[in-house]
Amino acid sequence: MLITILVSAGVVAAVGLILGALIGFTAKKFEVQTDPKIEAVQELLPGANCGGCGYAGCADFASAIVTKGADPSGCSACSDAMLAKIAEVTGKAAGKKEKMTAVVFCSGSFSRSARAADYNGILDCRSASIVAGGGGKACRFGCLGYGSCARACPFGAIEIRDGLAVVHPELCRACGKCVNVCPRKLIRLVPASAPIHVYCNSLEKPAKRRKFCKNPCLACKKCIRTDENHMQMQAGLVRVNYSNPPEASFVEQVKCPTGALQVEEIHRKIAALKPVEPAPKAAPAPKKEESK
Amino acid sequence: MDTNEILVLTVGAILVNNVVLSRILGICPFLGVSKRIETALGMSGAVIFVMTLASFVTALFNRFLVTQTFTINGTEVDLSFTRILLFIVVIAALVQIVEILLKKFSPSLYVSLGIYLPLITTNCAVLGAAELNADASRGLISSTVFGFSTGVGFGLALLLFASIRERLAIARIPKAMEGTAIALVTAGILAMAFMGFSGLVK
Amino acid sequence: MSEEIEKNNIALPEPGSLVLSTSPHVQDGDSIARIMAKVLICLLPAVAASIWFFRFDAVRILVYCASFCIFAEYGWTLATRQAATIGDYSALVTGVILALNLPPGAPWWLCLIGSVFAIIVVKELFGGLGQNPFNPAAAARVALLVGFAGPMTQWAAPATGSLVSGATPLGAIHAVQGSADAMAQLGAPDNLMKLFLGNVGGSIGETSALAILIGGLGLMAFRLIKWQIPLAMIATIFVFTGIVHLAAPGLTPGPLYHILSGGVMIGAFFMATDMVTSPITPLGALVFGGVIGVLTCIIRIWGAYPEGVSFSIVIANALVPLIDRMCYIRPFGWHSHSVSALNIRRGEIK
Amino acid sequence: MSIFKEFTKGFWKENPVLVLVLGMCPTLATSSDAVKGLAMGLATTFVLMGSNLVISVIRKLVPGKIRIPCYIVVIATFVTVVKLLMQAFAPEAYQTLGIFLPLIVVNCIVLGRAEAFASKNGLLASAADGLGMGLGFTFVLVCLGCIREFLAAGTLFGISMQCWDNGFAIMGQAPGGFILLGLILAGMNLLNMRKAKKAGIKYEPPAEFDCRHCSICKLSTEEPVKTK
Amino acid sequence: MNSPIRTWRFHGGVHPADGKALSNSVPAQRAPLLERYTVAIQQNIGAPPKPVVQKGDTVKKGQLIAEPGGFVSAPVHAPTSGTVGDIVEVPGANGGAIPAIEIISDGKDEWGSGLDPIPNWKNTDREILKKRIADAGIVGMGGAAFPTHVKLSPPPEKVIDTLILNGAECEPYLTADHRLMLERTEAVLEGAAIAAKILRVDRVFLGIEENKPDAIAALNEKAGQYGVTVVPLHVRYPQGGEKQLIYALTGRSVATGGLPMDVGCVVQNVGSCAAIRDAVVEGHPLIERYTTVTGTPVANPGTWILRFGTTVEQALTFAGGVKARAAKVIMGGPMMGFAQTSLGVTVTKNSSGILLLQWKETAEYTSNPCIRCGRCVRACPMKLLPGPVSVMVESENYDEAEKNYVMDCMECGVCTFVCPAKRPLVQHFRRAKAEINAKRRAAKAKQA
Amino acid sequence: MKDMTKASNPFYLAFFLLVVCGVSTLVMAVTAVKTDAPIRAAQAKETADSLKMILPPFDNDPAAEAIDITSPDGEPVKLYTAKNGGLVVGYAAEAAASGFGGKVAGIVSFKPDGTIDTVIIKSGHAETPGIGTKVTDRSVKRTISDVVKGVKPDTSKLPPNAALDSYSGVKPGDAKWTKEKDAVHFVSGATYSSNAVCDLVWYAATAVRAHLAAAEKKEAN
Ligand SMILES: Cc1cc2nc3c(=O)[nH]c(=O)nc-3n(C[C@H](O)[C@H](O)[C@H](O)COP(=O)(O)O)c2cc1C
Ligand SMILES: Cc1cc2nc3c(=O)[nH]c(=O)nc-3n(C[C@H](O)[C@H](O)[C@H](O)COP(=O)(O)O)c2cc1C
Ligand SMILES: Cc1cc2nc3c(=O)[nH]c(=O)nc-3n(C[C@H](O)[C@H](O)[C@H](O)COP(=O)(O)O)c2cc1C
Ligand SMILES: Cc1cc2nc3c(=O)[nH]c(=O)nc-3n(C[C@H](O)[C@H](O)[C@H](O)CO)c2cc1C
Ligand code: SF4
Ligand code: SF4
Ligand code: SF4
Ligand code: SF4
Ligand code: FES
Repeated sequence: MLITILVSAGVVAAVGLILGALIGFTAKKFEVQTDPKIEAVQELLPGANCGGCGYAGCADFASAIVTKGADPSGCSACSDAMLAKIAEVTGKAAGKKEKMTAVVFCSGSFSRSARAADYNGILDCRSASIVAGGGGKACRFGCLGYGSCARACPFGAIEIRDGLAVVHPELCRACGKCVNVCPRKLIRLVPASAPIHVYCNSLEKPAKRRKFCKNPCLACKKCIRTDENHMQMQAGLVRVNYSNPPEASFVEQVKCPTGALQVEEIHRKIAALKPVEPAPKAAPAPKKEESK
Repeated sequence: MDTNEILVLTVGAILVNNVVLSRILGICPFLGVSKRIETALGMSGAVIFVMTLASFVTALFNRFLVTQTFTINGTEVDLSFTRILLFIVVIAALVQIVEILLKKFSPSLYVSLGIYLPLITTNCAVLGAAELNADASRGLISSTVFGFSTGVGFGLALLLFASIRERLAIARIPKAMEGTAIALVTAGILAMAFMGFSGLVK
Repeated sequence: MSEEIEKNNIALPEPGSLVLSTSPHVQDGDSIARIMAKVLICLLPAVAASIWFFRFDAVRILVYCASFCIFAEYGWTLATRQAATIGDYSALVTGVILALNLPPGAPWWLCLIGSVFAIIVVKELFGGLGQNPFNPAAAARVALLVGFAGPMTQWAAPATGSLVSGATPLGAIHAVQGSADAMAQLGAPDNLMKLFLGNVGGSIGETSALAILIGGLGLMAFRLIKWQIPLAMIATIFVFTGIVHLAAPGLTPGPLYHILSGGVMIGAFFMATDMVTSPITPLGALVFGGVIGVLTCIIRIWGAYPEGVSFSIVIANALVPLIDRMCYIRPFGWHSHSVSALNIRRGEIK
Repeated sequence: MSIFKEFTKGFWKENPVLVLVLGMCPTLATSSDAVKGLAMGLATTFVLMGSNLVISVIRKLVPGKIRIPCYIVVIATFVTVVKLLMQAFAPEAYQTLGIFLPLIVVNCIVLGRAEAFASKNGLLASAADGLGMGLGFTFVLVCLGCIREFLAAGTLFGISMQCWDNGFAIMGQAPGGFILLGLILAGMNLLNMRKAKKAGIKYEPPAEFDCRHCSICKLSTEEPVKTK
Repeated sequence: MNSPIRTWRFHGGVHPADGKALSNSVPAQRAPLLERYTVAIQQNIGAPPKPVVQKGDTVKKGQLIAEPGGFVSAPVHAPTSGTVGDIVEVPGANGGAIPAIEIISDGKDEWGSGLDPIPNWKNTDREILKKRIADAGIVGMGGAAFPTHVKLSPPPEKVIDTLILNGAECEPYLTADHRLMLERTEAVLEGAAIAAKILRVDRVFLGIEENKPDAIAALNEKAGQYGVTVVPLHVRYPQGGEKQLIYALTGRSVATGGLPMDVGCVVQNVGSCAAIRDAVVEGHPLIERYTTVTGTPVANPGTWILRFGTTVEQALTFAGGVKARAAKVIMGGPMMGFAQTSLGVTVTKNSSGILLLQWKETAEYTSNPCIRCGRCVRACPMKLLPGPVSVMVESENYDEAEKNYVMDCMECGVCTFVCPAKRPLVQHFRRAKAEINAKRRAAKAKQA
Repeated sequence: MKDMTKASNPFYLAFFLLVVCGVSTLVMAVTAVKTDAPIRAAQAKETADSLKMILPPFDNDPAAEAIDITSPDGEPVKLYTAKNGGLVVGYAAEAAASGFGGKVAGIVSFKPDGTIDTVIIKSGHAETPGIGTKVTDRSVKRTISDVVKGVKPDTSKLPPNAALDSYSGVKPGDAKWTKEKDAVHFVSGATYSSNAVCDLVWYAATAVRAHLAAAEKKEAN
């Protein structure tokens, strides 16, 4: 019994020792340097591979953080605690970032905007936008409502309500994917602290805006006159001055004649007034009424 | 060892008792590294290589250490209980050494294969092949052939699976079925079809 | 101007009601439902033959499988709140083909399990029509065969209805393996004729090569299938078994026996050709047919199962993406890129 | 977290198979009938608990560089012990488990728990974790085994339920295991989706085979990164 | 019909119901003079032209109102005499709003182009002829509106040995080229002869589908005089596609990403040829064209000679409006034309037809998955894999689509025509091409 | 190596690993030694149980005295001899042949004169349930109603199996049994499994016959 134990222990230990020595030897002899920091940082990143940081996935970003000194706060999905940890690993101070959110500057849901045609094709904004006229709505500037942005959002923050994209700010991590995908360039990242927005993007002649939509911004500039510090013109559009955004109560103060200036939550609610229908599986084939 | 035996071993290990589809070994890399055909091929290469080598080395240990009884001072010492420990340690060490060498001498191959190597250490198919060899008391050559063909069988299953998964990636799979769930169902149907090969080697 | 038009009473299209879509604006009339309906028409000869040979059993199985498949698909669309898809008849096609793949003794529950497996597990879990990598009917047959070996091998002699085990032409091969004389007898012309007409045991739809051939020619006439698949499959089986038969006459009967017996015909024309699960490239279709042929022969000659067509189809299904990828024909003008430019510079053009 | 919670989390909340998707091979291979599943589950539980205990004891002593090799040696020891014990006292179970008994060494659950839990927690908590995880694993194996055995042979724990004699035989073989486990995971996804919907968030089923929880493949990375 | 030369059969293609009988026997009518024309400024591929007139200027018919914005660009001329109005926005044929110059007619319709006729073109320098073609604003009238003078100036290293006149008119319903070849036979042939002189080729083919026997007879009568060989071709869409036509007539295939000149050919639409002749022999710039106004809902289908700047609404009025409800208004043919949502779209240099379709005639798209039937593969004249590629695009895998040659798709619509699942394949490919082009541009910008 | 702290000193690492290996081997070895006897006992019991079921009462340990012989076809056969009071009361031979899904192994017991007594199949797992098992299976499933009623399974005698029982009392002749000529039972539809059983019984029987003949010859000498 004792002998068995001794011999086996000896054999196992010897094998272990030999193998260990072999590994140690090869490892030493053929050592290749890699930076363990990169892996450490990669571990800390969320692993969503959303690309919001502008790199090809989390691994790439991790190596950029370590080797090129990229700013970890470029990852919008990272919590502050994580950023602090990354800073610890890399030995750099964590950048501070203001919480941003995406806003869709349109209020033309299906029931609140005029239609120009029966669109019959791929239910995707980018695909619709390459068809003459682009989608069924009359407004050339508004939301097509086919949800390219919602599909692009890695965090499920965008919902299509009655043919209008609305952002849920609590889910939005400001990765900017939707901004790039929207063919109508309707989405911008703005500070999440701003409670109200001008939900219109039309550069049409004001008369036409009225014809096409129930809540257009007519560029009457009433709001700008009310307070020039909070509101401004940007490239022909009335916009909130996001470096100095007004309070929610500003909306009542201004009494926007069309309701294009709206509190975010109310806007979202209005969009939901029409019950959300399950997304159709097939493109709505136009009904062939008469003459069939 | 004659050609017939080799044929029986290889056909058996590749088709009839395919490691993945019939013996259910090595599911982790099977599910994990089958998203693209290219990576699947890389993984298959790595597995075939490691499995062949590991089968040989473990067979060596089995033959000269584990199944030997030594008589010391009149007591018979049977070391067979050390088999599991020795095998896993040997395989782990082997993979590490291969990895280090690859990293040094063929960085390009390392980039394409290296990432899979650690996964192979704990791939139960490698240890499984070694255990099966030991259980069947195969000799050195048979063991190596078996290891190689088991690896090929793994590669075949992985390739087929990766090929389907490329199609699954663009199919409109119900949300709940996405990912591992549909992969398992696919593997099930594939395994079922492979049962058609039963009886090829008797 | 528009006032002028109204004065002249000229009617014009009303903007706002026009349809907007990309080109083309016209389509030929074919739809998925029409394709499936045509397949059903082409299946009629085989269905008729099955009823002729197996009488009420065939009717029973056909009705069971067809209705179970349709119910399964309908139930699935209900449960997942999708638009009903039974209108495209693909579930019906699956049901009929599955039925033709069952032995005459198949009880109702076998039909039920097979249908649910085909429609739910093999088709809908993968996303429904067009998304399934495996042929639903073939996979269901495989599942039943390995899962319910007993009931799946209860054969009936045609028109008599008495159940016998192992009484299929392919079972016969295994029974006499080793005797060259017996194999030669199997391949005798009158025996082959019987196989061709279908007065033999087997699954209800596979026995009559003639009926399937008629339907298969219909499929080709309607341009519903790629002719490459049946051609390659049958040719491969012919060559493979031919060689083996010449080399070892006692191992297997001649090639014609193989082609006319078992599931080769129905597999080649109706199952391997399922477009969803076969390659889309013409060259790929040839390779695909060849793969099925080889696998079928291997399983038939050396394997334990007497028949290998459905196994081979399912395995080859798995290879389809790979085959398509390797067999892609280049676009128009691809090859002539450098050649033509050179020729012109040398003034060598025709 | 209380010891009790460490123990219970393995059953559902962090079930190694259903939630963490670990140890697929033994799950699939040894759940063909209830008895086999039970045997495998208990053997694994023994190894899990033992190795967790030992590793938790020695965790402060082990140098980081040879952490994993040490763990493997410990695990292999327990596997050998359980193998020998079963060979001696439960030969039938030993026979049916075949090579899957030695393969517990490479079961990602065992090393995974050693890495993720026992190397960071005290003795009692580690033991509770190991036992809980092991019993959670056993629970799934037995459930899956019951379903498969019943479908395949109409029996439960070898006792005929008198529904059918020969059922859907592939359910007891590899394909049935794959398909059933796939369906069960789909069911888990469905549950999670429901839950997420109620909570107002979007649930994405893991697109890839999810091995985030398993650190077993990090055998070769030298200095581990501690995440919690 | 026997062809005088050997012809080749291109891969795939379809034969849709052609609907040409509606209008092919109606002689082309000159549209009455309108009060107001809105002439789109950009009517060519390439650089946008620059307006050279101010509001309130008086112009003569054929006077330059916008000059080319570069070499690959074409000038625009006044369709009639009158005064220049505002620069307005009109709906463009492919969507969006495009700027247009408003010309208010003075009712006199006086010529004043400032281009001298060159009746003796045979003895005129080729460069002068080329300049004339450029000055006359001639662009390809077969569809792409590529400036013709560019095509007629191949780089010196390219040997051109064949000029091909494209009279195929394979699009269903359209009969503009048909009427043109029948009514202005000699103009077409003389224009071809001018182009042949410019290119220094002596091999000139005119490819025409067999379904226009009267035009073939008329052409054959005169073709010899101008050194043109008239080649009747199978009736198969897209026989008029440039690459298909070149292959059919010469057996040469234009490489992917290549140009006709790579295989020694230049292809010109017959309308372009007639325009060349008018510009050279008469000194008339391009201000009008043959356009078919047709479709079952149209009261009097036929071919009109319309000046650029005429709106669809006006064109339809000439044709007597509609007698049944129209579901689609299409600029161009049913296979490649653009559906319109507004009747304010104007006729431009490449408007070969205005087509109205009823509900029951129109294509109806669904989002059904591809069932891999392979019909599109069989039918695609470019030998692509439309079904699988569309699935790649659907899952936004543009790299894979690019690897599968989506950029070679010419959007002929054949695949979509035959697809039983009614998938909007062409839309997928347009999307993919747009995304890939954007990506390429971005990559280029990054490089620079 | 920059710092020679304990944690990265290679000698310390080696030492530590050595200790771990040593301790674990110790544990394993102790278990191995302690379980050695029970394992042997368990292994012996398995065979002994089978032998008890198919042989008349014996008082020796046939498993311990088993010898390896080969059949005239060259197949390995394990021979157990049962003795009672020194007298041979029967033989049992273990052989294997390939069936539908792999090897089918069985034990055949013989009367002292070489007549087949009982056939049992030890491992026929891979035979298809419902087809192959018709030939190989002797087990009777306990049903739930038995359990509820408390009916204990009868372990005193072997459950019948027509195919296996048809060999009882047969003495192998010169030609192998076939379906047509012999009384032995081939289950139709399960030819492979029937063949396997037939083969293994044939190997066992011919081996025993050869063994007996040789023994007789030896005795005669
Ligand atoms: C960017 C570009 C450059 C071209 N360059 C030439 C050229 O140098 N020579 C030529 O003969 N055609 C040239 N083409 C014309 C094409 O060959 C073709 O005739 C034109 O795109 C119209 O073709 P389609 O009507 O078939 O679409 C060019 C076209 C494009 C788009
Ligand atoms: C699918 C397809 C079909 C075409 N059909 C015709 C046609 O029938 N007639 C025609 O003149 N051009 C047709 N074209 C345009 C020609 O390819 C080519 O652009 C034209 O003949 C060049 O002459 P142009 O520059 O004078 O327009 C077609 C193009 C495509 C892509
Ligand atoms: C799914 C399936 C499982 C089978 N399983 C077995 C089996 O376990 N044992 C067996 O002997 N035959 C089995 N067979 C039957 C044989 O393959 C074959 O049908 C038989 O050899 C023919 O028997 P016969 O000679 O009595 O006609 C199975 C057949 C099928 C289709
Ligand atoms: C020519 C042809 C053959 C078909 N063959 C099968 C078949 O063998 N099995 C099947 O389930 N469906 C078949 N179908 C129907 C359909 O393609 C099938 O339900 C799809 O695989 C479901 O996605 C066939 C359809 C066609 C047009
Ligand atoms: S915001 Fe843009 S991308 Fe989103 S639905 Fe509207 S148009 Fe589409
Ligand atoms: S809403 Fe837009 S910015 Fe916000 S997370 Fe989603 S994609 Fe990113
Ligand atoms: S024609 Fe339509 S359904 Fe058929 S393969 Fe092409 S895209 Fe798919
Ligand atoms: S549209 Fe493109 S893909 Fe479709 S047939 Fe034409 S060239 Fe081919
Ligand atoms: S459990 Fe087998 S490979 Fe992971």
